[in-house]
Amino acid sequence: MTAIDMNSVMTKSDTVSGTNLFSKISSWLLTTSHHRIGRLMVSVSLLWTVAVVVVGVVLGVERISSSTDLIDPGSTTQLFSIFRVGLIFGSVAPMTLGIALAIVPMQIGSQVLAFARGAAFGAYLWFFGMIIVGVSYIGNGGPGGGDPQMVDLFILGLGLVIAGLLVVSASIATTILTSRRAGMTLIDAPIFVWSSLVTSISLILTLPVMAGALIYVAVDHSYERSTFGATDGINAWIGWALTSPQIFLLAVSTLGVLAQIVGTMVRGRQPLRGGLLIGIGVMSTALIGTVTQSFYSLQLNGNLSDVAKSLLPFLLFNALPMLGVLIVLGLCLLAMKNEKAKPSASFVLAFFGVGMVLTGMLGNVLLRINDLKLSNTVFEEAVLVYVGYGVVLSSLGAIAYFGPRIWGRKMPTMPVIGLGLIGVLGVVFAALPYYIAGFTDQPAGSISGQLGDNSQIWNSVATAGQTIFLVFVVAFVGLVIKSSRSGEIADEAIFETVQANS
Amino acid sequence: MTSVWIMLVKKSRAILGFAAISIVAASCGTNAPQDTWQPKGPNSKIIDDLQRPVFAVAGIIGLIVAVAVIYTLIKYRDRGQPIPEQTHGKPALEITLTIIPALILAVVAVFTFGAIFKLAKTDDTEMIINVTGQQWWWEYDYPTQNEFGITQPIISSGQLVMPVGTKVLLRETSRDVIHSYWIPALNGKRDAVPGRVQTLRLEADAPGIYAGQCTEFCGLSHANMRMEAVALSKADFAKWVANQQAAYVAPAKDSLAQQGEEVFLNQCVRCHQVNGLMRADGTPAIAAPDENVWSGSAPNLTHLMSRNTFAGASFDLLSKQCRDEVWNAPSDVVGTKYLAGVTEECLNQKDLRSWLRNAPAMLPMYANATQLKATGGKYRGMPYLALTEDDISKLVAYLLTLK
Amino acid sequence: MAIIERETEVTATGIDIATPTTTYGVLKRPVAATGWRAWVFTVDHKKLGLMYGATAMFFFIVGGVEALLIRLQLAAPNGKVLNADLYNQMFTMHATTMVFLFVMPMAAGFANYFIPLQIGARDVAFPRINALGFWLLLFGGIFINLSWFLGGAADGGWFMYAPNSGPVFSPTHGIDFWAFGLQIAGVASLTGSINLIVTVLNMRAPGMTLMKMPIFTWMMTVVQFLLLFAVPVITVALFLLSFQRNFGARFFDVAAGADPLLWQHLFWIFGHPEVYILVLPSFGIVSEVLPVFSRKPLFGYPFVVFSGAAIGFVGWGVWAHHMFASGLGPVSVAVFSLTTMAIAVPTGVKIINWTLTMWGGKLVFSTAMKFSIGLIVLFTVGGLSGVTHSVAPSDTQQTDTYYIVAHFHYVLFGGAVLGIFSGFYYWWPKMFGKMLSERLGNWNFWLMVIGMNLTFGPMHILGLQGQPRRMYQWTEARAGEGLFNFAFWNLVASIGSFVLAVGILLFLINVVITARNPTKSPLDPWNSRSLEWMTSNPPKEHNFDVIPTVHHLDEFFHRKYEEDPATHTMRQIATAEEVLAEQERNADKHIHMPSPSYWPIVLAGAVPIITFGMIFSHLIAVVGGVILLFASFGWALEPSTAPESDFENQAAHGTALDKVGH
Amino acid sequence: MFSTGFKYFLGVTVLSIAALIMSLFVLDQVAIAGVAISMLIVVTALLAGIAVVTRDGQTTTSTPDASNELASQSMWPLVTSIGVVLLALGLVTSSIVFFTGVIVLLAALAEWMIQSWSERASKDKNYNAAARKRVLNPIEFPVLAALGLGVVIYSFSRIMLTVNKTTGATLFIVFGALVLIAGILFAVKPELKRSLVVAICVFGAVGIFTAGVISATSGVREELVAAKAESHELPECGAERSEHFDKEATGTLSLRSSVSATIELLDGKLTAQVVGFNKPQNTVTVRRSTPTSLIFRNLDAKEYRLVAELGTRTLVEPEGATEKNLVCTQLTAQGSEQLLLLDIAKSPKAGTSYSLTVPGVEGQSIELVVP
Repeated sequence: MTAIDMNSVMTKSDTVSGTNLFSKISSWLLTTSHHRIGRLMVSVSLLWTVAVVVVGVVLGVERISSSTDLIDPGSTTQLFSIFRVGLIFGSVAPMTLGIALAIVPMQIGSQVLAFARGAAFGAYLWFFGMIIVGVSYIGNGGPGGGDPQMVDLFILGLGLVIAGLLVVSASIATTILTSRRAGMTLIDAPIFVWSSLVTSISLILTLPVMAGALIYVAVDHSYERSTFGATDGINAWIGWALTSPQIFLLAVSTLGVLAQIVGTMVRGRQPLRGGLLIGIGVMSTALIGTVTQSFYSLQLNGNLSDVAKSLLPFLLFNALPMLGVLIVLGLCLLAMKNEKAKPSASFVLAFFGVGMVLTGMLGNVLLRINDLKLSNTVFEEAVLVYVGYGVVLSSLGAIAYFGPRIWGRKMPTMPVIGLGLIGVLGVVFAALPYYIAGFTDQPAGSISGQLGDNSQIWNSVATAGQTIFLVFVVAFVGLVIKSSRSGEIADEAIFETVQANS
Repeated sequence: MTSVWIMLVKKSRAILGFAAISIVAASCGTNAPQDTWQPKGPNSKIIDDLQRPVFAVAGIIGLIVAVAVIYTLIKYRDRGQPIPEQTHGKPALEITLTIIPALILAVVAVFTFGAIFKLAKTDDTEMIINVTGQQWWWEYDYPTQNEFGITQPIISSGQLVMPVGTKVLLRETSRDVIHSYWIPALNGKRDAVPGRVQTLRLEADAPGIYAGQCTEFCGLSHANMRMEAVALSKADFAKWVANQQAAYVAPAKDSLAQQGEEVFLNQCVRCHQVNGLMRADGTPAIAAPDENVWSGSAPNLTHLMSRNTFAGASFDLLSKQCRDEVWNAPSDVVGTKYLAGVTEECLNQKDLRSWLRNAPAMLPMYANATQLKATGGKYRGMPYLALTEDDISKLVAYLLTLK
Repeated sequence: MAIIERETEVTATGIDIATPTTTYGVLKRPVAATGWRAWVFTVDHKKLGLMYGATAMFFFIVGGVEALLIRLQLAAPNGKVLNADLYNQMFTMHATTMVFLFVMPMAAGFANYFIPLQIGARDVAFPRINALGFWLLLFGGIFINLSWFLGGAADGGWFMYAPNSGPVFSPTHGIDFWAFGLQIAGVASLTGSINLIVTVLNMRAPGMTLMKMPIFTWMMTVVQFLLLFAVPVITVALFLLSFQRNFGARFFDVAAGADPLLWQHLFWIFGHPEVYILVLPSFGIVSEVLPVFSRKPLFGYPFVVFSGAAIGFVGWGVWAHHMFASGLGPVSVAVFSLTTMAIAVPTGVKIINWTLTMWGGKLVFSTAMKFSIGLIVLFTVGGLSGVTHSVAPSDTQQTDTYYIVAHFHYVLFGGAVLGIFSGFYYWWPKMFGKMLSERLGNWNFWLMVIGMNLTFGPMHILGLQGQPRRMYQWTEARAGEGLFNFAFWNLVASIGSFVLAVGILLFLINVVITARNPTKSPLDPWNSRSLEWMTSNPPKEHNFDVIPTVHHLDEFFHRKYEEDPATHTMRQIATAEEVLAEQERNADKHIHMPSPSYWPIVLAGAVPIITFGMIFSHLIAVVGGVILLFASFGWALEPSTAPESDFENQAAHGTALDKVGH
Repeated sequence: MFSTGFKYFLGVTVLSIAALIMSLFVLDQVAIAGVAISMLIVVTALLAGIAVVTRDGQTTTSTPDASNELASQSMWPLVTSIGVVLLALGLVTSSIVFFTGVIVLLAALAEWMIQSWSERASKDKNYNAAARKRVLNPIEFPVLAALGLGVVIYSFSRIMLTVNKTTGATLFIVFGALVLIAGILFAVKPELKRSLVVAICVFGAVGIFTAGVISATSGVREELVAAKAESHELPECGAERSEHFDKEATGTLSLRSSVSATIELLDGKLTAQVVGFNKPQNTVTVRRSTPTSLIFRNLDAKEYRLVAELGTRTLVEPEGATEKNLVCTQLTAQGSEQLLLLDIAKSPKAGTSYSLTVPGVEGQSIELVVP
């Protein structure tokens, strides 16, 4: 199949843009072009990524010594919350959806999105929602916040974010389901399209649950009933959406990216395509089920039936997603054995991204073993960092891979690979120490008090990792901007590679 | 120029007779009481001297136009002549013909200006009378003016009484709508506008009764809102003033009139004031606006019988015969006749009684009693009082004592 | 396309363009060419002009009956025909009807019909607004007269002086109906004036400079400008009055510190220009008729034009001469006295020019000509009595007497009405293709002239003898002595009024007889001079087959005649038929005429519902408001020219084009 | 036969059923999980059904129309989202913001709907644009014009309320002159570039708006603040003074023309100039039940007020008590004038009289005669 219709690269609405600044800006703000909306989302989510990593750096610095006092101790909870919410809803989710918006229609040969304006609307809702969320944090309104108005604002803002992401998801899913070019069956659709479909449908299925929880909390907070724990209950009720395994859902698309890149690299029909699909499907199916998670964990001590009873959900929520990832990863590696395969720069990012996600998932396996007593330690945070940063890595890989098709210029190979490796290093440094620290019982969400053995070392390394990742993200963004302006003109060959998928 | 004007004034009668047959015909209907061409005082004379030549000039111009048109019609009627040259005009001729009327009007304007300012003068006033219009009667009050023997304010209605040869200034205003005061024989009109005080000069050359009529449309009974100006010689006027200032004379004990006074105190005094009238408890009876009447005042009935009319000047208080006697009296005796007032024999019993019986039936005062929502149910003018015939007789007897 | 409202251009920018088949959001356009629909939904200026005329004529009869009742009441002392209340309503409504519902609409009718024809246009600038204006006027007129049946008509006089017009002094709804009705009619005047101004300024035939424009169009243009500035003033006044009466405002309440003279100033600032609004159209008609029947151009055309314009200007500076007795103070009185004299000059110029137009001509005494001559003489009488009013001291004697009544009836009847009748006889063949009977016309003329002189002549005398106006009765006590007293003259006037009525009845009979008479009129019965005669009788829907190019004032005449250089007399070079045939040969191929529309009448119909609701129940006003909104949007959504698909059959649509093809 | 989408959803459904069964066995808190998974089963089963019926929305013969329709640029998604955000903010902050949000949201949705509708009206773009205009312009223009005018007027009013009176007048003249100049410029130079005209208008509007915002934030001028604070009822005829009692007759032409008498205070002497009288009077006739205006003109150096003493009136409480019936003007500075509107219903009782006096000036009074 030919995945990318060249004519759709520049849609008509783009060409309308005039020459002066005002009309340029307005043509972006009022756009209904899918890749512009996608690029807007991706760009803003990159900003959020930077912000979130900065928060991560700050938190890391705070943790190095229990006496360092960069921030007001009262706002620690909120800072941790910002890190989580920002990473999931400010960075990871919109980045994957944004890339899907930009790429999916091109891949299925549609010139436009279904509900193109809806998608724009969703993007703006998310954009404003995140701003409100940010403002409410500043005003002491996050989870556990003290300013009732700001708490309301936080809940509403998060509601807007969810609504926005839902609308965008709906647009992507509908596009995939209805606007494929003639003759392209769903089974023929490129693997990235598939992963996007699964991600978006998964979000459509799970986000409303979070929205419902938010409504409960909001009503509860407004009428001061405390049934749901008022402001402190926010974390309890919506927190599941910000922790593993729910966050693995956002990693589904990373598998698509990887498979897509691998497919290109091997320049031929991807082997075992059905296997890929099964892998993605298994992973997502299990993850959709996580909306039902109450507290589950593996209990090893006790009688057999109790162990068995806890083993089932443990396996369902951990083993199945991991199985899916492993299938995809394994098949991709298998494909690499093809002698025609030629590793590309973006592969590095995507591959390590998936690897990081997998590491996170592994961590989650451990986390959920009761006897290890890892919950409520920094181990939990490390899982989030692994998955979240992994998705970011992978998404950047996707940008490196698809980007040239949008702006027509190549990304330089070596810098991408180099940066990618730095990024991987950053993620590992940022997360791995906490895996270790988790075993030393360093408590999660805390910057003072008893931080556990050698906490200074681990925290220092983690901080360094965060910093490296920050540098990586900023540098990568810079690289993208630079190469999109002055990079080597992409030749047709780039686009031919896409053929490999069919 | 002025001499030409004066000549025109002097010969105006003759010119008019020649110029406007209709106006000659107008003078055939003689002695219309409100004739605007029969000035009886210096102010109306100013107007008359101005308007006669103007009318004459207008008539002459009218005639010229008519003759010119008729001459043209006869001379240039279609007798089969060819279609004439398509001339588009002669500017010089047109300019001339434009300037000529402009010049005529300029002359008229000069004299008009003079008259306007003469008639607006107030600095030569000798006597002041306040005039207040109300639907549908006029109230006259005389501020204290010692030189005329008016040592306390006099209040009256129906007839304006004034001394001859005296420059009287009316200070007009109104209590409700706009009225207009007009005694054609003495001066032109001046509107009585509520909220404003406007002045009008009046001066009569000879004693007599001069008729007038409200000329600003003022509602239902506008046609019945008449006025009469009674010019008395200075001596007669002094007598009139003395009578008006005379103290209230209570009716004799146990007379019909005294019963009438009781009826008056029960009913009439709510609106009508009789200066000096005391209630049974010894307090003065002071009229105040009644809850049933929209407009704030009713005629003051002190010395009612010194007037020849009632209900403003809508009806005669004198019987027709007695009235004619006063009106037709030569100017040297008219004062005496007038000062005689209304005696029992001369009283127009019929009208007065039917007025007391049911005033709204005699004078249209409100169109439809059901539509008084706007006034909060209050009506204008004298209401139907449901007096018995007995009460009416008593009241008439009482009113006759108000000399 | 001869109109400014253009349909949206739908241009093809690519292949495979779908053509829309429905009109958005509205019903199908009414496109009937015959039957009542053709009239009710029309936007054709000629049909609207005729409907204006018919409406005005109807109200002329209504106002005439009111006048006859007034004269019956006053024929003898202590008249008992009407009571005071009815009498007050009668004279109020007589004036209102004659001014607002007869003369103004009649002038609007003539203007609508003949301005586009005289300037060689196919329609007015805003055809639907034109229709709206007519329906507003009709509904406004009906609305005012509805008050007769709903508790009594307005009874404050047409001048409606405050505070007598307040709810306290006139508790019935008559004045509410009056004020709202006149506001409705005012909207009609305003839209009409804007429409005609735009038409005249923008849509003249090529070559027709302003100074080659027919004099009727000129005078009507001046009138439209007067309307444009005068109507808002009265609207403001009426608005204040409505608020005072219906919403408890206190604009004229003296107890609240208001000055009742405010109303008088507002009213007369409108009211005096209104006088010129009433007579200038007739001046225009006369200035058309006299040259035609004198076979000579209008003498001093620029003078007549500029004097008309001058009247238009100076007319604004004389309003207070209606208020000389109000107590303005001597300086104001003197100034307004002077300006009033000044306005007599341009008016006099017109009389002089008309007379000189006839001078040296070849006079044909048709009925139209007779009426015009009658106007010259009788208007002069009114004009001269007007000059006597400018002498302020004299005016304080005569104002509000019958002398004034006589004066303005000579101006308005001798001026406006005679001019209008002149127009009837002159343009009847143009409008209906048939000629009114000249024999009956002769009788009509003489009866009207004699009747009017009998009616209004004696009023001069009555006024000078001191009979005030607006009195429901007069008494013998003030009548004077001798034969020629009030009683005599009142009786003469009353008899005269019936003579006048018979004269007008003769006109109506003439109309009926003419309508039944199958004889068609010749193409150019009067040997006319201006463009409206350069098309068929009655004109085609699109007026002209080809828009003529104008070279002369009196273009049509110059196409028929040329000057013999030797004798300077004119000789015929073409007949009217030949001129028309020439036109038809060169007919334009594509003519777009504006399409009929439902919305003007619906929109106009909503307005009286709203005002009715203002008086009785605000709920009704809401209903009216909804209809108004609905109609506004219907209007806005409707293209001014209907798409092809809206036409029921192609034949109906084809009429205009088919005719051109002949 | 079975489409991919169907298989996917079917798989999800089956797995969900498995999950449900498992949760029944495994989990302690069955209730919520059970309900949630049941819902998931229902939803995925439904989706599977839809997928099989629509064959995954498969179009085998041609590319679906929807994939070729280029939605044009539109501001309504942005505006709608702003509306939603305002609405949400309004829930937290104030109802004004909330209702603004509701209005913006509704308006934007309406516009959005009409725009979407019009773009599907036909395949002809220009025609669609025209259709949209026909439907919306009649609503948009009036609303936008009203809004625009409202903003300009409101801003201007803020400016006028902020600057002092003299500056206000100057500003008014300047604004008027600018508008006039701009108007003349546009009129005599019709060939002027459109963008220039727009720029001038926008500049003007933005300027006024900005100035308005600045003025609104800096508050109204002091006198108005003071004026707002004080009572505008006719004050008791005591010693207090109202700074901003805006009833000076000095500039009121119509009142001056309808005045009945002018009461003048000069060198401690009170005299009345009565219309019609040539000499100063010491009595003024006020006719019963007739609104009568008097002007008080103070020519003395101190501030005085004119008081009309109109007998006594009975008080409701305490019953039977009376007090002086007074009507008065404001304190009047030297050289200025004030109006007194009297409407007296009743003549004074015999032996008493009504009078005009000036507190602080002894022995001077003018009798009010009410005949």
